[in-house]
Amino acid sequence: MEFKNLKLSKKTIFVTWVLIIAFIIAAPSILPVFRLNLLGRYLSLAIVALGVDLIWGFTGLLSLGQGIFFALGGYCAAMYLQISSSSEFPNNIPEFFGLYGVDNLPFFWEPFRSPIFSLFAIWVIPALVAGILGFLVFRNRIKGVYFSILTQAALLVFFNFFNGQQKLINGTNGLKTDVTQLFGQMVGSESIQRMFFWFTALLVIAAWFFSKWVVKGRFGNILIGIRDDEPRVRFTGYNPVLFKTIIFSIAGGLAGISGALYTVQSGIVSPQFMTVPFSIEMVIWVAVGGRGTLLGAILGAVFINYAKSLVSEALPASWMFIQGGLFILVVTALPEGVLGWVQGEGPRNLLQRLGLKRKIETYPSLEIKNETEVLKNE
Amino acid sequence: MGQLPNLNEFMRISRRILAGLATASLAVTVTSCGGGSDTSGSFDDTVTVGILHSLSGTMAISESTLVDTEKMAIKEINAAGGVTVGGKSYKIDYIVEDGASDWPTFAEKSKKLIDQDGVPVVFGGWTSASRKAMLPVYESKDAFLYYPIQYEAQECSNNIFYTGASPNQQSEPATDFMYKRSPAAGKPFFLVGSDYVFPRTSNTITKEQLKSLGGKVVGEDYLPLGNTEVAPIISKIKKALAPSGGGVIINTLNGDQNVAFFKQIQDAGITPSNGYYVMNYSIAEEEISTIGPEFLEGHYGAWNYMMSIDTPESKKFAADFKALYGSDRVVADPQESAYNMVYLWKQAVEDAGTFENSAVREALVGQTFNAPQGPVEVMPNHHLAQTVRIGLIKPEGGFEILEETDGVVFPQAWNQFEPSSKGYACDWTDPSKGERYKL
Amino acid sequence: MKNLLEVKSLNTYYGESHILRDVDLNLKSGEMICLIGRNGVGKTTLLKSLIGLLKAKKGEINFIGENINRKAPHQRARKGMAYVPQGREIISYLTVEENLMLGMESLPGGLSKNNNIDTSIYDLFPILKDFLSRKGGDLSGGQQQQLAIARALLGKPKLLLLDEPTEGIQPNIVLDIEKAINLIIKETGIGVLLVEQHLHFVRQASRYYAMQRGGIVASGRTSELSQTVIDKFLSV
Amino acid sequence: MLLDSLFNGVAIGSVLLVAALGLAIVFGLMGVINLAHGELMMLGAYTTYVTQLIFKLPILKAYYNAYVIVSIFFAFIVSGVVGILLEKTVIRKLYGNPLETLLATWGVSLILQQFVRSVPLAYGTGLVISLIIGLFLPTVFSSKLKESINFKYVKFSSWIFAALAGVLSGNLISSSVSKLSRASARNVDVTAPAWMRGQVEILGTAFPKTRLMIIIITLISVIAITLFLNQSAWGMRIRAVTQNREMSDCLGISTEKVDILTFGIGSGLAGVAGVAVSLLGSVGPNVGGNYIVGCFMVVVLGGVGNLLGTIFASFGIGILTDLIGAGRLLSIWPDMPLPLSNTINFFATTSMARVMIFALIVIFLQFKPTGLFPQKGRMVES
Repeated sequence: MEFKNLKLSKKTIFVTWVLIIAFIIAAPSILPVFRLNLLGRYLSLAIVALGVDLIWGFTGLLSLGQGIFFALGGYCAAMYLQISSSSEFPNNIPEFFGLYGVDNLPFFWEPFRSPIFSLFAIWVIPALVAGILGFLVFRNRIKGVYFSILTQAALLVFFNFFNGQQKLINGTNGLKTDVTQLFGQMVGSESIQRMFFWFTALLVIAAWFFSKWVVKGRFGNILIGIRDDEPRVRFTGYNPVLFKTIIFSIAGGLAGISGALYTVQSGIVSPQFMTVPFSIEMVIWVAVGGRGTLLGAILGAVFINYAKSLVSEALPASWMFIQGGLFILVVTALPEGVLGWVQGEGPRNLLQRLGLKRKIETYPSLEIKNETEVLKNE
Repeated sequence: MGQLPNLNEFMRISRRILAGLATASLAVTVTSCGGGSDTSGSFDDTVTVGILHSLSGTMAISESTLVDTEKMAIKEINAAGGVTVGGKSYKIDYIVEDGASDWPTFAEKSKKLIDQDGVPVVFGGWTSASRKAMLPVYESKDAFLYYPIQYEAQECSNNIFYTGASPNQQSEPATDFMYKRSPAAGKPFFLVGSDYVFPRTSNTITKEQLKSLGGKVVGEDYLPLGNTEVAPIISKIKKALAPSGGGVIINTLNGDQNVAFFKQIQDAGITPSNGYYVMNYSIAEEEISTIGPEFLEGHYGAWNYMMSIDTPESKKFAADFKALYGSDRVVADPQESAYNMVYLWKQAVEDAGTFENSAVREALVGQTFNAPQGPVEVMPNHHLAQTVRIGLIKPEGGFEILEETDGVVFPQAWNQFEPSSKGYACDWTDPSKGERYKL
Repeated sequence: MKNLLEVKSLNTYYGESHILRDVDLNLKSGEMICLIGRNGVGKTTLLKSLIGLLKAKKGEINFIGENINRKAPHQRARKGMAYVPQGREIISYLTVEENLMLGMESLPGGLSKNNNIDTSIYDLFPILKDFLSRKGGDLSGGQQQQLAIARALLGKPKLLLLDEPTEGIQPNIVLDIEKAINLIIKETGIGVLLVEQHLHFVRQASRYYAMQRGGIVASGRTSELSQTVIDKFLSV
Repeated sequence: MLLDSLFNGVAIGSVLLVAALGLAIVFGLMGVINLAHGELMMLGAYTTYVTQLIFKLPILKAYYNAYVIVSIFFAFIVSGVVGILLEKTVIRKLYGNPLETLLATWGVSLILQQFVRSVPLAYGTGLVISLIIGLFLPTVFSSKLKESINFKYVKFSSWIFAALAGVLSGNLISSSVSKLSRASARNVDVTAPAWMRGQVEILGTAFPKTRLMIIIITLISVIAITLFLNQSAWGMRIRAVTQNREMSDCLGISTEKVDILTFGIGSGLAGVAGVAVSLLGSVGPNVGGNYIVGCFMVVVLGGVGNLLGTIFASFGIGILTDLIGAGRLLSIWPDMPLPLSNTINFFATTSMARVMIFALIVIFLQFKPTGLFPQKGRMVES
């Protein structure tokens, strides 16, 4: 399904892969530490973007609350690191608990002493939360903007909760990972960070193949069916609620993994991950890259974030203008996103009607009477 | 006027500071002679420092004034010949980064300033959350952050230099004043704050302190950052304090939430004339003029610096700032701290004779500066010894200084009321003591 | 006499599919013409193109001597074209009275200057008077059809486009409607373009156009309507 | 006590209501979720601030006490005009695509926020003035002129005139009110005139006057909007277009004008909400963001297309906020069993009250997924 119009030969694809892998392996020695770290983080954001593409691009569910699952994954990872590195602190619990007079690890953090559990928790917990939330919403056939607004409200609620619970999760401060230990080394150290970079790159590729596998075949067709005409899917005997819940849960799991990787590379997870703008940005990465293309989600996440850090370094005040303009531009002029445009009719159309203004239909689509169909059949 | 009661615990070091000052001012004179009177003049080299505050988002409102003040200090230093290190004069240049009111961004931008721009020092931060996010970065890279805001302490990093007040330099004397000598003396307390770490920790300390004083806390509530619906809090305050005919409200709300709070408590009759007195830890001259003195009149504030301090340094500081940024601008405690830290860094670098971190760190402790608030000195715990003032907000704006400590108060990185940190202190000059040692 | 409506080689697309092909048609004031053809040949599309709901890709639509190709439906309505679509399209949550008032929006000055319903409309459709305060959606199909025609007439149109006004309506109301339309043409001299399947009604028109696959394939006076044409183009 | 609680709930609810009203109208009638609604409120709040400063000028000083009333009209116009501009440039292209509208309006909200930070308010005012003139001047010309081919030149020259007027008024304001002549990211503050401060006693309980004022503003807005929609010619057009867009068009209703008007009114109401909000707290670039999610909750709970739903939802949420957030349940029922009272205490802060209310809304939606008063029209399906 990728590269519909750009037919690539096997050789080109092979060479591209070799180049990508070579770059990933070599990146730590080419890039300065700071840039490498940034690249690693942007790559981890590509994973959450893949999830957004699955639910929005393929299934038509615009979630403005992916930050919830992203942050949950981050919290799981950070808490494991904090607990496992807390032997030198009083009561053998992470230092921040002491600030609030907590002497015992709250019961729900106990399992996070186990690395295996934590490794699963990173994606299972966000997936579960997404599944439950999704089920409650989807079973009532809440969809469209209603769904978007509800996810945004949910995001705010989680933000409030995490922000307000100092004693359980250190409130606004969030959890830090840079000075914790992993394999006997400091997480913030260069060698561990380099490892995380490679690991992230590997996971992005894995997540990409996984997402391609998900949208391939019947499951993917049903998702697209739900996006384009949900009642029809229902009439053909499939239960859209189930499929929507599953895909939302998958996206939640991907967000969790992404959040965990992002956290260990940026050194902190905090309720700021659950602010409204961040979650909407995730959507715009996908929109700019090209929804429904998967690869577009990855490229969008990496390039927009890269542009953001460049622009905000140079002209801090202008980033809001640029970002705002980008939203409007993509939605009104480039609804397929960059990759969708390149793969679709975009370039041909551009050449065809060079200089011609596109007329936009202002009326909602007219109902198609049986007339037209008969006509085509005749 | 009044003398703070627990002052006996604080050492008086004014004499030492005076001595230090003499040397410092001598040094400044020498430098300015060496640099020549031509201020626009020639420098041998440039040193680039980092400035990291929020220029966008909720905190931009407060933090942008710090950027202004830091730029002003740098400008002044450059005009006076820059920094002289190893016989070479350096012009100070700066890179301003936007923390965007987002704590992880603060960490990211710190990494950028340190790794990519290679700055020897970063001046930055406002919220405790942003500092907590940056701390591991500076510690893991052994870089240096100068942090200018009064904060909750319970922290003492070898890589951070704190020029704002610790609780015993602001909230403790203030609580003591409110409980013992304010018009609401002996009345119950209600604690109000924004929902983040500074108000929460500060209020924990206040509660412990009141316990030991024999006072009563009848309620506390926190408003989520960004939320301005204060009606439920106001009904709680009324319910809790009305039976005793008023009382003390300790307020640690964040910038714009204060506006909502004060507008509405006045409407609800929670005013000094009805026996309710608010002691504020985050309201300085800037905020008084934004909120409007008519809402704040008769309430209190506690700071190290207040614009109404009647000394030549204070007046010059305010006048210079106005000259640079407009006559309607005001200066306040956070700006003064920001101003001081730039000068203290300059002095430390010159004393160390290098920009290298560990040497500067060593040279920093013991530095004195004749700040707008009066003399200050860097203590071994990387905090400043400074003077504490209690002010009454005047109808025309600004503070009337009611009390002033007789000399500077020593900073405590580890609070002595809070049980978990009681009996601990911090000293980075002694390798056997370090971040947290038992007194 | 000049043509009220003149359509020259009109081509309309529906998305990608080419529906109307080179349609030519004309109509004079005081004349009723009828469009016949089986389901799906493009009759409704033609009416929608005339009122402007669909944009013509090629060709010309001239109304009262002016090209109206680029005008929006409401502009055409204000010029004197009234449309009674298939399915009536009554605004169901508005009352009958409000629906009638909306008909006057196409008069000069619109709703704001015209808010008295011309009572002569109740002479044509007495039933409406009893239901004035009911919601439009609560009426029966036949009543809705009467309402839709009444609504169209209140705008004092010069051309009335009627899309299958008798479809699914009980026979006695069909007769009422026929009578009303004939009366209107006689009294006001407007033109009527009718899409119809009922032979009886078709015969009331002066001329017919027969459509097939989006094009006009036959036309002539209804009095000359032969049985072969009827068998070929009318589904009844 | 009970009265006090009820009043508090109604007070909180009326802020929500006035803020959500415009959003609900635009969503209910046009199917557009406007994420920039909060920023339109912000513009209303800034308008209040600018009006206040202008009324402090010597020539207007005598009327200072009336400035809040005047600013309600100004705010309605300013936000309305910006809304109209938004409709003409962005929203119009996206009808029928609610999700895309959501994203585009978010972009608009970012731009508006940065705009008030980086453009001096005096020039911002000038820009708005030129927008008002540019958009409205052509509409007052005779219809004959509008029909003529040269009308585009007339339109163009009226825009030039508008631009000139904008620059001039911007300069004038900038030179006479120094506070407006510099761009600033700082929050500003609106002070209610003396007669609106303090409290009044009703039935032995003291009520803050500003809150009463907001309740009155809300009441007037709701009544005015109901009357407008149900009694006026334009109201009928709007209702007709909402229910059947194509047919309304065929009947001669200019759907374009109806869209502009509907969106303009919804945006204007956001401006009015901005005035209300400015009386309660400070005015800053983020002021809208503080309220927008509350508005969404109201819309979700109330269902679309029915003002009654919006009203009930607002007051419902307001009263719940007060009951939960101020911990009133405990004082109503003091000897509650321990685990329950602990739970209630846990939620008895403003932040946790929000969490609780959201949970309640989600539970509520399990029983009534389309909100309190669902609309049965075609909008629901799209």
